[in-house]
Amino acid sequence: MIYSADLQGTNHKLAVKGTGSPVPVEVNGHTYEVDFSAADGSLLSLLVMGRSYDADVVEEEEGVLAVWVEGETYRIEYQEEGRRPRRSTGATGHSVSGRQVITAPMPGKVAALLVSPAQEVGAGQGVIVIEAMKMENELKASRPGVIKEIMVQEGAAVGGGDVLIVIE
Amino acid sequence: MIYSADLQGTNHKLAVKGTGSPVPVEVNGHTYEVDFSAADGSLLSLLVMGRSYDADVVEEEEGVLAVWVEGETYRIEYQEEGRRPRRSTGATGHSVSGRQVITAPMPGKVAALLVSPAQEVGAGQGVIVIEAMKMENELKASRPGVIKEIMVQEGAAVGGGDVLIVIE
Amino acid sequence: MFNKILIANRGEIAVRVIRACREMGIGTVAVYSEADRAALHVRLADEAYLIGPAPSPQSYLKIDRIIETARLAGATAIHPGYGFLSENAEFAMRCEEEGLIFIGPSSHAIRAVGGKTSGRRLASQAGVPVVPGTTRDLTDLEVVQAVREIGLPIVIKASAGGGGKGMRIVSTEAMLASAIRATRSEASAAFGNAAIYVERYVGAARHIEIQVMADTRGNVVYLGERECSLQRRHQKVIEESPSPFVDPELRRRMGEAAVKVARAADYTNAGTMEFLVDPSKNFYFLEMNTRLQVEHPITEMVTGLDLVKEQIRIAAGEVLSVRQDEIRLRGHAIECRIYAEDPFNNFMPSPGRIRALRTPGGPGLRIESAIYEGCDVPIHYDPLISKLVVWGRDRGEAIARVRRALAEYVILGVKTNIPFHRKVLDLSQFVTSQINTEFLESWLAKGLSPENGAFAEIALIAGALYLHTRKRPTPTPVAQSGQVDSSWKLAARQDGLRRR
Amino acid sequence: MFNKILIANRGEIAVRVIRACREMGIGTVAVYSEADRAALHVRLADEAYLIGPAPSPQSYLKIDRIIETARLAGATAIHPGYGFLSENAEFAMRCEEEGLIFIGPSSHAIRAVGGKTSGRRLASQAGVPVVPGTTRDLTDLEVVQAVREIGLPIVIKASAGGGGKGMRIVSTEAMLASAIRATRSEASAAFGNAAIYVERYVGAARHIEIQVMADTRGNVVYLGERECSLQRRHQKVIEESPSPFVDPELRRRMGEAAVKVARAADYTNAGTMEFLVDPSKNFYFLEMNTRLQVEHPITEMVTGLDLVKEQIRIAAGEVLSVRQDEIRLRGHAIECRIYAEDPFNNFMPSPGRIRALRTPGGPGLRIESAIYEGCDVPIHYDPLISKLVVWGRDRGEAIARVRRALAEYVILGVKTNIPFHRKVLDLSQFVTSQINTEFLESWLAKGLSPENGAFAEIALIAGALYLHTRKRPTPTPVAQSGQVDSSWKLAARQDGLRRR
Repeated sequence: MIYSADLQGTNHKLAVKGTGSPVPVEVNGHTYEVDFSAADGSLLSLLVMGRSYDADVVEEEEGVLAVWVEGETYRIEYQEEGRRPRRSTGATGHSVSGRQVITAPMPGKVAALLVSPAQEVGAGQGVIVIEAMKMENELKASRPGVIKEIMVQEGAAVGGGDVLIVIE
Repeated sequence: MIYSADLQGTNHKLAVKGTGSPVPVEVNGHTYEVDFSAADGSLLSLLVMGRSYDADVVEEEEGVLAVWVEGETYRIEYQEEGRRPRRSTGATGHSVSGRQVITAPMPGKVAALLVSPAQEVGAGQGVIVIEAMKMENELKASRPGVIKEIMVQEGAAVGGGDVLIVIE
Repeated sequence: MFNKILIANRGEIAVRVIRACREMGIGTVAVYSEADRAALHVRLADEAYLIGPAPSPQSYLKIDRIIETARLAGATAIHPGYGFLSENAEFAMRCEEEGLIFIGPSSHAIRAVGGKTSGRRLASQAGVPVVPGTTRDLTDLEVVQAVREIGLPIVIKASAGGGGKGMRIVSTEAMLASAIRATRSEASAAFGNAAIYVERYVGAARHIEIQVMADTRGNVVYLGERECSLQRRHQKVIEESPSPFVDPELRRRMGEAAVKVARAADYTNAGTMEFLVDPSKNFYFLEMNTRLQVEHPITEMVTGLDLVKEQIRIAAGEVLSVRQDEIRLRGHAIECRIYAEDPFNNFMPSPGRIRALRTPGGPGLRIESAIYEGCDVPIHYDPLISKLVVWGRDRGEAIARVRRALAEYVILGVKTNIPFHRKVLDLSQFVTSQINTEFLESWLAKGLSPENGAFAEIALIAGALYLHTRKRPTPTPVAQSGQVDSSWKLAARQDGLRRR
Repeated sequence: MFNKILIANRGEIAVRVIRACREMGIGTVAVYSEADRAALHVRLADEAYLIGPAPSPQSYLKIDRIIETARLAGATAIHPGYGFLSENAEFAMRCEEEGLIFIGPSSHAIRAVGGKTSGRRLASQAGVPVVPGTTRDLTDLEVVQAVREIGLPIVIKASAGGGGKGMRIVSTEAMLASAIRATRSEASAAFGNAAIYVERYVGAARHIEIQVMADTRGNVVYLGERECSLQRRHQKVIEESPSPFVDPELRRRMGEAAVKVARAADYTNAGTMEFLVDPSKNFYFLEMNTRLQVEHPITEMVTGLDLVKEQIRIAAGEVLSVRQDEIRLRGHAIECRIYAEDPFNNFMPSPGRIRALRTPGGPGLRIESAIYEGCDVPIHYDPLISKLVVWGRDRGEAIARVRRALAEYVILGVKTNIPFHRKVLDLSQFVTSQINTEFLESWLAKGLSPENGAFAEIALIAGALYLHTRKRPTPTPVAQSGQVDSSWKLAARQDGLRRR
């Protein structure tokens, strides 16, 4: 089975060459012999060249895994060879074009709008403040652009993933 | 849904009268209004007349549940109305007849045979010793009878559930 | 002693109180909002009653509903935990009127010392140094005057403030007018009260607090200090006891000052005096928290006392179980507050369902948590989901231990600040305790990047194998039934494990 | 200090040692049998190597294989844990020859004091009272003679015995001959060695042991005692420290006796002297265990020391980190050994898969365990799956706490002796500590019946709802997304939770 994996913006090619354990796994052209054991649920134990790695994996959304290894958690988006790509995730999602879509990272309430339509914004500039769990959280533009659309008003309740602002 | 439940040899009739929560549940003719919440997996929380009960349930074999409630664990065999009964469980299983079938409660090794064919045995008399997890464990006849068959020899390895001795 | 206590709270502190009651043989009554039907405090309590919708003003802050529930359930005392109604004088008074025991100070004491300005007044009257500034609400003109007297930089604070909200640091005359306007408007919006006062801004200071405990017979003790300088947005992140900065002499002086303030307020039950301590070990009373603190476990671990049980005994009229001269601090304790938030995305809250949970084990650990695998972290409440508290023979062991424990702690489904804690614990400034209340913010200003990827390649492999084995039968080793050791007895001899 | 240690063990003790190494910054090498590929000690170690099939004689007892693995992995020291090779003088010697550090006493010391008869000899030479009896192996005739001298009742013990095997109590002349035969045959079968010796049978005595720790510079300390009288089949079930029976004077006398024996044997590292103590507080040396005990955590909790770290430092040539006069006992600790066995079916072992696991939390708990949800408890090894250890300010709090914790502990999939512990902890004889080594057996003789059914009806309902909801969508509360509190700010003020 061949996978394409996206980790923090970098793409990696993986190939699991067989079934059972140990199994050869190719990562970016380098092949490891991986002795692994999977318990019920999310637990994995990996032995690679004598080194032992404790891992825990949950699927946060289809194809997107949270992988805990030895105290560090990685969020990785996997695609099986020959499947069509899924939209990427994160607080501020962007499509391939210059368009930026600011979505609510969690359910909450619009505490403040920091921009107005047609306003120019710079990279890292705060555009909206969402309040949730007793904290105010500023969402920022990831790169320069112009405010195209503002879909919410101050005080409005928003659900996780709701589109808040569109920048072009 | 109506259930017949066997707990420590006593049979109980249960009826869950509806879906969702709270739901009326009838136990041996007495109906309770049960407010319950089931998390993923085995966890249950029950509120009955203001009392809160923390419960954890796993199915050990089909229809046989281990139910943990507030520190106590119960093993209960359930049958849905109109299903044919299952064989009961436990270290020494008996069929409805006077026949007793002594089975190995766990994988191990026959440390000692305490009886010989045609020998009379009394209730509670030890008939065979199984060794597992560094301990010797004596299996007893649950009621008087005569040794009909001995299917194993001393020193033999046995699997969980293997028939060891038949008493009539 | 009470035979039934209602816990007017949720989350880890409600669970903490329930456990103390269980160990004392006292019945427990939980209250819960619609968002908390499956919460751990509901599961663990003997009784549980719904008191309203998720928003706390309609549930956990509903005084009438809670008192009515106590009546209904036959509880004779109420433990407020922290937050919610714990410092609410009206709630304490209502309990007093209704003949219910409020497990905490009297409503009178809360009013006398709980308010920011009233506390400052009381402290300075008791001869305890306070941060230079005003001890009552001011008009805009009075603010300007006060600033002239105190000198810049100053902080304008909302009298009703809290949670790090409603404060503005002013370093130049020019900023003053707008800062006053801004603070007032924020204060009235946030706390429905535009009253403000002024304090000198003490910059490079430490935030160190003293735990006091007072019974109804006039006995008051202090239980050492807690170092709470590591804060983000004025919110504590990591606390430790004792403070590496405090020597026995300073501890005694601060402790005695705290006791003075408590006596001046006729204070009873558990309380905490917050102080600012400057580099030359001058300390200034900041405010008193008239209830149990989130970080109380570190004091329990070094003193060996159970503060919640002590609170309950005091409320039942018993005498303090220790005298000042019997209190010994042993070893060192550290608490990491674990929040459901994303440290790599501006600490964005991360509510949701706990999908995988593995808690660390072994020596010197204490976990105060209300989450379990499959539970939900609701959006409506504080994102504190667990407190990892460790004890070590000395500070070095405690630090090594908390690092070890954090590396074992698995929480998946929501994002947590565990990686943030791990980074902070590795900072030389933490290890040498060269810190003050501004340290964390200034360090964070440099920005925080995700795991550098020591295990990135392994994570990629693990994820692939996870997907891979979902489709195929997984090799899960099982105890080989039947295949039995042919030399049990030999092993039995060499193991003989049970004979120890 | 070592940079890599191999742990020649499995289960909770291997995990315990790995955690200590992690806190000391020492690399860890696990070894495992085919039955343990997914075991926790393999997961937690930095490296792990397969050393053979499930049966311990072919894996955890394979000296050559383990030493070869240490070489291969570049480990310079080996921690044997308890059981398996921990008291094997040959293994210690092999390590010495191969230039590996055996974390424990020298092979010489093991030989000098580890054997049952040699230990008795050494103790009496050192002037420490031993149970009257012989100090060497006997012929049948010598046994008869010895019995005449000592007087009945006596115990015939296998010199190589252990694990409660190979001993017979003889109360009448008539029983003697057959008892000798029986013990010899059982001994040769179980231990490949028919040698026996004789001790007077001390009936209503307590089993109390002293922890000693000795460095390589001639410093030896004792760390208080452990009360281990609660035994089943001569196997400890519940231990506590301090012993309610031991006063400071007796503690000092036993402690000094233990130190004497240790010095006489040139003993180094951790060791335990087992004593029988009769009702009039006379104590008799029984044997010395030349390694870490299963129940070492209770000593750690009352002394504040980490015995495993101390062992490692001593093995690295460091000086003991405490002097005798610095050792203070604080509070009270109790350990419950949790076994995978069925207390209601003659304590039948119960191997299998852990299907559900919820460990208790809160103050004063320590859980030493190697199980996790989904893991297997193999048939090949000791059924100890967890140690629940609690600390309390006094014995009363410790008892209340361990009861509370046992009521929270959920282990499903295998049967455990948790219900047994709960019954024992409720016995008045335990609460008042009116116990001896025979108490548990005699109490058990009355028979043990399952839960009386305080919650039977609830269990029936819970089970039915479990089956019921498997077929239908279950009402699982979720944080109401979107529906957001209209008065956040008010709540924010009254909560202000993070400001603590």
